[in-house]
Parts: sequence; C-alpha cells; structure tokens
Amino acid sequence: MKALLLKGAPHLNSERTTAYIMWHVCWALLPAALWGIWSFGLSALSVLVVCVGAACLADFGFTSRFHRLGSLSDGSAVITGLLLGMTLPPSVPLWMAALGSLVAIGLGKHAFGGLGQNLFNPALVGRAFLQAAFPAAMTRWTPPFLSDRFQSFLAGSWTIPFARPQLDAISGATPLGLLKFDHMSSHISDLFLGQTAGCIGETASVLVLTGGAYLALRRMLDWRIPIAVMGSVFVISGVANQLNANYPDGLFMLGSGGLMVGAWFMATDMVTSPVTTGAIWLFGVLIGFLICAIRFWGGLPEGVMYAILIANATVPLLERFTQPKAFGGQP
Amino acid sequence: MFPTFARGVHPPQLKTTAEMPVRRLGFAPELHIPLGQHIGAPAQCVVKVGQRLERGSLIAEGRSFVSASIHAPVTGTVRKIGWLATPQGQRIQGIVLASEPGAGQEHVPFRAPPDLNDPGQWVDAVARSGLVGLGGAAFPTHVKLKVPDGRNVDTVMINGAECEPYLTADHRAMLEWPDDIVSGSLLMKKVLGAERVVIGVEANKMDAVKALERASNNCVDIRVVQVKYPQGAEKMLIRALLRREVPAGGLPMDVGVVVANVQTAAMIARLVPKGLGLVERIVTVAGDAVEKPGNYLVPIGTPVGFLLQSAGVVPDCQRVILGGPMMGVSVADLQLPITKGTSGVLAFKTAQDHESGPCIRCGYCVQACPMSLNPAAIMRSARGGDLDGCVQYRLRDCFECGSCAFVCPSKIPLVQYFRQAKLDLRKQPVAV
Amino acid sequence: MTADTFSKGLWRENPVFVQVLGMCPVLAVTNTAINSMAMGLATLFVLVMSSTLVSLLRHLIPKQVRIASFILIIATFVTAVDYVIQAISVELHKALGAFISLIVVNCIILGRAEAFASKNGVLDAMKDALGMGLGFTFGLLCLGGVRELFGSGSLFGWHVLGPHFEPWVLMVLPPGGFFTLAGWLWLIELRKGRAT
Amino acid sequence: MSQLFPLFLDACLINNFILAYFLGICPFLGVTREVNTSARMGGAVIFVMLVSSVCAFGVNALLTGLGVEFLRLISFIVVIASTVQLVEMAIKKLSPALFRSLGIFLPLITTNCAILAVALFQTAREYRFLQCVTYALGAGVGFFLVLVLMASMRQHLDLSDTPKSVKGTVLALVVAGILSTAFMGFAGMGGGS
Repeated sequence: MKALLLKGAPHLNSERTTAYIMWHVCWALLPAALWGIWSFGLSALSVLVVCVGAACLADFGFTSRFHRLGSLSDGSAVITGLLLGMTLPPSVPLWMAALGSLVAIGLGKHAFGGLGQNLFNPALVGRAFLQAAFPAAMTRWTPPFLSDRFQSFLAGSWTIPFARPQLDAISGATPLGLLKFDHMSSHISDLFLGQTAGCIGETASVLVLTGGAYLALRRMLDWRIPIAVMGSVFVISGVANQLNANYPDGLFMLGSGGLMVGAWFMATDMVTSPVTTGAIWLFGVLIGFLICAIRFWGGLPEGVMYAILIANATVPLLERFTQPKAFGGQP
Repeated sequence: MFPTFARGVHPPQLKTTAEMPVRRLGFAPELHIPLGQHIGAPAQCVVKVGQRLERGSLIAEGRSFVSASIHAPVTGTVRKIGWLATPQGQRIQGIVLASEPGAGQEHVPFRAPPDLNDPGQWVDAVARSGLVGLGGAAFPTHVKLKVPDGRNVDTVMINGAECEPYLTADHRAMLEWPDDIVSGSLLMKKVLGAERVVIGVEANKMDAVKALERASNNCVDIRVVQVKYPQGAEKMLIRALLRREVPAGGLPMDVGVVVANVQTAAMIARLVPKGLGLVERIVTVAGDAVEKPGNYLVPIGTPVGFLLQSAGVVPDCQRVILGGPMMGVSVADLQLPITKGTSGVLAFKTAQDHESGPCIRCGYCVQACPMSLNPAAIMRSARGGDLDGCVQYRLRDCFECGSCAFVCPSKIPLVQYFRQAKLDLRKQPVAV
Repeated sequence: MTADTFSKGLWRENPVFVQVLGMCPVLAVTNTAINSMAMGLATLFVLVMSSTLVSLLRHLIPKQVRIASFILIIATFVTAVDYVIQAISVELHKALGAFISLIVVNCIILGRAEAFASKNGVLDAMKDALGMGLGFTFGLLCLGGVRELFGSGSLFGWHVLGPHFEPWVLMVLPPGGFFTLAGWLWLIELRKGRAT
Repeated sequence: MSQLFPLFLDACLINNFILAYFLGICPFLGVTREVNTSARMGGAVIFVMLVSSVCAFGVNALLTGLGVEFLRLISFIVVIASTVQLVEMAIKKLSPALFRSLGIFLPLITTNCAILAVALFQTAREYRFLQCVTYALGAGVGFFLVLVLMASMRQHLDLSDTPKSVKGTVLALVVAGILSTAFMGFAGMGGGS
C-alpha cells in the first residue's frame, strides 16, 4: 500500500466551485448582452470585447505582479469586464472602455488585495470613474436598431486614445433622461422588451430578469437582494406616484435604466454584498431607497450605480449589527 | 415534510453498505487497547504483563466519575503495557493483548448481574460495563443517567439519525437489534424517571423505522426526521423532534433530554443485565478502495490495518478515514486501533483534494451552519490572528460538523482554522 | 546637522508624503498647479514666520499656555497672508477660499512650533521651517501638477496636452485628490519596498 | 423649514466635509481604526460643531458691530478652543460616563479644521442663526456618518490579505476616493447647487 495522505475533515466537498459560480454568472449575463449587440450593433460588440479583454489583461497583470491568489480561469475578471461593458453607452470611445476596465480591476479589485477582498463592486468602480471623468461621453445615447448598425461603427467608438470623441450624427435619450428633463414617459412594454436607448446591456429588462432568476433558482445569487431592491423601489415609487403624479410609477422605475442589471447582477455580487440575513434585507432596501432618492430628487436621471456603491460601503457596518441569532440563545 | 433543524447541508448519502448484514471477522493476532477511548479520565489498568485474560474480563477500571471501564475483547495474554499512538498524533497509555489462537466468541461476565430495580446499582453497572456513546463522541453513558438534583429529564431520545455519508452501522443495529434498542431505551427511561422515549430516524432508513415499530409495542415513540446533515448531532435532533434548543455551551439535560445512540441503547440491553462488558461494536467498512465493504462486529482494539485487510483493501488506497467523511479523521498509521467511538473505516483510492482559493463571501457557509454562526467571519478573524473576534463570533459554539467547509466553493479548510483557533484560545491565559 | 535640519523636510520627513500631515489643503486646493503653488507658498510663509517668532519667544512663553500662544501667533500671520493674497489677486483668493484661513489649524505648523521651534534656536528653527515649508510646497505641486495635467490637460494654465485632449474631469473633483495622493504614496511605498 | 432641509442635505451628503471639502482628514485617517471609537469621536464632533457654530455666530455679530473683522480668524480660534475647554469641564461635571467616552477626543477636536471651517463658511455665506445651526448639524452628521462608515470598512480591511504596499493610508485614501465618487450621486439633491 502506498503512503496514506492526511487531510482535515470534512473529506467530502460539494461539487460547486468558485469558478463554476462565476462562469454561470457570465452565461446568465449573455442574453442581455447579446440583445445589446443586436440592438446597438458593431459598436456595442466592440465595447464588450474591449472591456472583457482589458479586464482579463489587467487581472492577469496585477495577479502576477502582486503574487495574488486567483486566476483568469475563475472567470471573475470576465464578469467584471462584461458587467462594465454592459453598463456603458454603445458609443463610448473604446479607449475609455479599456481605461474603465483597468480602473475597475486595478482600483476596484487589486488595490484591496484581489478576488474576494474588495469592498466595492469593481465594475461599478470602473463605471463611476468613467462617469465622473468623462461625463459628456458617458451620457451620449444612441437610439436602438439603427439601420446601419452592423455596417459601420458609431462615430465615437474609434476615437484616438485620450482625444475628445467625435459626436454622433444621431443621438437619443434614455427613458429616465426623457422623464427627468423633458417630462416624457415611455411605454412600459418598450422598457421591458429592450426598445429604448440606454446602456448596452440594460435595455432588455426581461432578459436581465431571466438570467438573474436562473441564477437565483440555482442559488448562485441571493434572491433576497433583488427582491428587496425591487420591492422597496416599487413600494416607494408607488406611494410617491399616488401622492404626486409627476413621479413615475413602480413599473416604470423597475423597467428603466440599470435597475434590473443593478438589482440582479451588481448588488448581488457575492464579494460586496452582506452574508447575514438581516444585513441582506437592509442592504437591498437601502439600495432601493437610494435609487428612488437620487432619481426623484437628485440632479441625475439615474442613481443605481451610486446607490449600490454607497450600500457597498455600509456592508461591514450592517454585518456588525446583524450577526445571526445564536442557536439556543446566548449563555 | 419530516421535521428537521434550520440550515444544514445535503452531502451525497453513499450508503452502499445499508443492505449488508453485520458479520464477524477473525481476531487480529494483536489488539491495541488504549485506556482513554472516551471523553474524561483514562481508565486505570488492573492487569499485568503476561497475565492470561478471558474475553470479557475487566482490564482497566474507570475510577473517576467521568470515565469508563475497559474489558478484554479477546481471550489472550497481555503482551505489553505502554504508549500507543492516537489518530490525533498524541500518545496515550494502552494495553497490547496477544490473542490466543483459536479463541472463541463466547463472552464471559466480569461480574454478577445487577439488580435492575435498584437505580444506583444499575447505573453503576452501566459504568462498569464500559458503555460510552457509540455514535462517535464516546461520552460515558452512566454520566448521562445520573440526573443532578433539581434537574428534570422528561425525554429519553434515541439517536438513529446516522447522517454521515457511507456509515450504516447504526442502520444495521436498528434492523438487527430492534428489540434490544427498545428495551435498552426503556431501561434508560425507567432509571431517569422520564415520561417518554423518542427514537429519531432519518427518512432514508424507513426499513429501520418499520423494524423498530414492530419491536416497540407502542411503548416508544418512533419518529422520522428529514435527511439532512448534521441531523445526527444531538442538539439538531432535539431541535427537530422537540423544538427545543440546547443553550450555547449547555447539555441536552438543560432542556430535559438525555440522548443516546441506537447502538448504545442496544448494548445497554445486551450487556448490563447479564453483567457483561463492552468488547465489540459495529463498524462500517466502505469506500472505493475496499473490495468487500460491509458492516462488521469488530472487537475493540483491532488494528485498522487488520480490519481493512480482512475486508480486502486494494493496493492503491490513498486515504483512510476513521469515522464518517464529514467529521472523521484521516490516518496514515494503520496500527491504530478501532476504539469504542469508531463508527466506520473508509478507504479511498483517490485523495480528492481541492486547492483552496480566496473567500468570495458567497455566504453559503452562513446558510449551512446548523449552529447559526457566521463561519466566514470566524475564519477571517482566525486567519488574521484576532482571537477576540473569534470569541465574539461565537467560535466556541462550533462543534466542527464541517457543513461550512463542505459547501465552500473556494474549498477553504474552515474547520482547520476553527480547530487551530480553539487550540490557541486554550493556550491563552483566561481573562479575569 | 545644520544641512540636515533644512533638508530633512524636503524628502526624508516630507510632511505630505512621509508624515501625511496637513491633508486638508493638500487635497482641497490642489486641483491646479497654480493653486497648489500659492497654497504652498502661503503655508511656507506662515510656517517660517511663526517658527521664527516662536523660537524667539520660547523662553518667555509659560509652558501651560504655550499651545494657545502658538495658535495666536499662527492666526496672526494667517490673517496677514489672507489679506496679502486678497490684495495680489482676488481670483486666487476666491479659488483658495476658506482654506487660507484654515492654515491656522494645519497640523504641520503647530507641530513644528511645538516639536522643533520651541526647543531650538532661531536659525535652526528657520531652517527647519523653510525645509518643511518647501517640502510641503513640493508635495502640493506634485499633486496639483498631476491633477491639473489629467484634469484639464494643462500645467500652470498652459495647455501642454494639445487641443484634442479629453480632460478627466474626475481629477479636479474631490475623488481625484484622494486617488492622486493614494497613487503618490503607493509609488513611494513601492520604491521603499524595492530599497529594503 | 423648506430652505433648511436642503441646507442640511447639502452639508451632510452633497458637500460632505470629509469627502468633498477634505476637512477633518487628520482624524479621518487617524481615528478611523475602530467603529466604537470613531462613533464617539463623531458624536463629540457633532456636539462641538453645534456649540462652536452658535458661539461663532455671536462673536461674528459682535466683531461686525465693532468693525474689527480682521480679528475674525483669531477670535474664532480662541472661541473654539475655549468652547471645547468649557464643554470638556461641563461634561466632566455633569456626566462622568459621557466624559469617559468622549473625553479624550475633545482636546483633539480643537485642532480639527472641520470645526473652524463651519465657523468660517457660515460667516462667509452670511447665514442667519437657524441656518447656522442647521448647517453645523448637517456638517456634523455627515462627518459622523463618513467617519463610522470608514471605520467599519477599515476594520474589515485590517483582516484582509492586502498587498503590503497598499495597506494602511493608501488603501484608506482609495476607499475614501471611491466613497467620494459614490457620494457624487447626491449632487443636486434638494434642488441645491
């Protein structure tokens, strides 16, 4: 008999690995991403490719530079890149997309020590950086289903790195922007079925919801977070709408902007969301409240990104006060 | 839906030996009998080197309250009294017994049968029989049978959950000794003055439930619980069946319950009234490196290597585990003996070993922990050397069931972190 | 000793990069190189003057009220600087805003007064203050330069990166201050890591 | 009332003293190692801000009346230092328990630029009395909020396996930068700025 190997208990492990979860999140994001490519064309495709590519390159670089655990094969860098790309406007210059990925991975993930250590959702850190650095380029929207979307790129896409992007001939506005600045509402069905302008991956709320629901059923994201976010948004906006018809109703709020992507894929990011029951609900409700507050009373049309980032910051605090109740009570 | 506790995990059951009746093997040429096989003080040796012993005669006596006596598992001669190895890597006093060629299975009483109507004498007889919890914890049984003044025990709970994968020893005991289990539990009920006996069996052993029901004559309450790990942990079984929670750091007696394993209950009925000592137990031998897996009635002290050879072990076996796969210890030394607490011996060809990655805070462990702890937070504190943090997150409530490490997608050896932190805590001077 | 008294503030004990003191102005007004320069020089002036005066009066000030007296001395010079800057350029005064007044509570100045000037001779105190002040100005310029370069594509108002450069607005906003300082400190840590 | 709430929001969230004005960065980097300590420190700051804001309002009115505005800075410093002293003595006398939890922070607060800044800003913007109090309260609450958030995050990060070159001040600044970016989402809230 060969020498026997020793290992601590338990000697059985569940089949599910980190990489398995991460890749499933990627697959679940694909339908919405593909819809984005379908509706916005070549530019959207290239933004997604550049984001994922740059995120992987950056992750590889930082991982080897700092001798960190984790690797490209765990899929976390792909998720970051994909999520970032899906939350960018289709006409964003590709160099900005690459820079966003670099910031997301570098500042959002590896500054904290790599996979599992970061406090803020890396993709949102990258996006917040871009939004604050290049507000003009980040709020230039393209209408969906342009006839030549698969023949030519949008004007902004191939801007020389660090140069000011050219303007596109045709520009659109997001449903939230229309509501905020022009007081125009949009059809609920258009919102859910991806018929509006917006970020690449956020327009088709139904597809996002499908992917998220699949993950929730397979327990690869915590269903309580999206339910808490959507529930609180629905209730708050419902009440506000009843009191003052200028405020949008619950369905509009749920279908518009990045709410679905945020609620199902950003807020539920395992690393940056709480693990204790009480904190999970508080976290979700806080995000919902902040989204409503920023959309209703802030100067910006959209607030999902800020809401989630701020809620990320509260996670350690929330968890401190919501440790699970002891079995059998305290001695 | 059958009752259960909150959280927990569902490892694969892998109960391949459930259909295999209990068999005996031959005696090993040499048996290694540690004097401390139970929780509490080691027993005191009462034999000398060279002395001839009959199977069943007393070889070591438990003299303090929390201790248990030990009896010769085979007819033979004492070859050595000295240090033996333990799976934990420590050394402990023990007796090496050379078995007599052609020794028989007959089992001699070491004392006169006790008077079953005298509770004091009866409990004493349990202690002298060397009975300990056969589920794995090996807590001396008689200690549980002495209710301190002012305490009231209303329920005797017999634990037939056997939630560990692979293990079927308790299952076979329920199928083959149902009458003993019932009468043993009724004896316990009588001495404790309890109101009822509840036997909890996991739903994957319905044949055992039927067997027990046939034997019970409606004197005991047989209940089915959900198949879930760690349903066999006594706190979890009490929660499932009685909806009572044993307080942190407390014992089942604190909520009026005494829990015993099915094999323990059976052994009470088989041994104590006849004045016999505990010399053997059912051990499940299984795993993909075993050619003849099964359930064996193994004399205490039989070396693991002998047991595996008798059951046919393949040459490329890479890992041997004493106990179940969730809480058992892997061993490298096959001279280690089967003790009263060994419920299984598992041998595997592959040493399935995952590289552990960083914690991604998925929270699976929080949703798995039956004690409703936050294993990820304890692990962070333990790894960062923050022992105060460990205590705040109630590390001491952890009973190392391994549910957290089982579900961890990053394959972090959480239980090892907890063990180490508990050791460090013990080394720390007690705060005044 | 004398050379060291002067030069230690420039690099080895640089108030910005090594001691990480007086951070409010470091982050708040360094959105352009000009502002950084002005703030640095103003601080330098107050630092040198107050250190000199503190050192001169060090035997006269009773120990119990020394902190209060130091603050009074500093506040006097700060008020003077405030009016001087207002006289030179209203625009600059507007850009720096209340942060000129806030030099009073800059930990560096009180720190040098307490830790050095009150225990040393006038010449040494001046050298120390000059070193620290120049080190501080250098630190501010490092931040302000980077922030203005990226945030506006210019340095001291000159468009060095050409007309097509897309400015990174973030860099002249508050987060840019945090990130730039973090970046500089990180570079210094990395250098240290290589040295040791 | 309708003007006071936006003012509160402005001081508390939109132009948070730490994240937008970088005021009180020293305690922000120094004290934020432990949640309980920073909560106490934040509480003390709220209290002192309110008291010194009221005092500064009075002093400013007096100085303007006398026509000696150039003494403003010096008087503010003196007022704040002495207020802190008085508050310290008063708390010591009235509530020893409160003193034990706040006491050590009070002297520290004297050199906290956020306190002086409240006095300077309210004077520069010519706030009326109620506005002053609201502004001071908002600034204090915002300070408290960010201090506690930061402390909880840093306590969490202390146990993380962060690269050595980043651990400590650098990481704290990165976190502050991200938080500051996130707080930009509040811009324009309440109809202000």
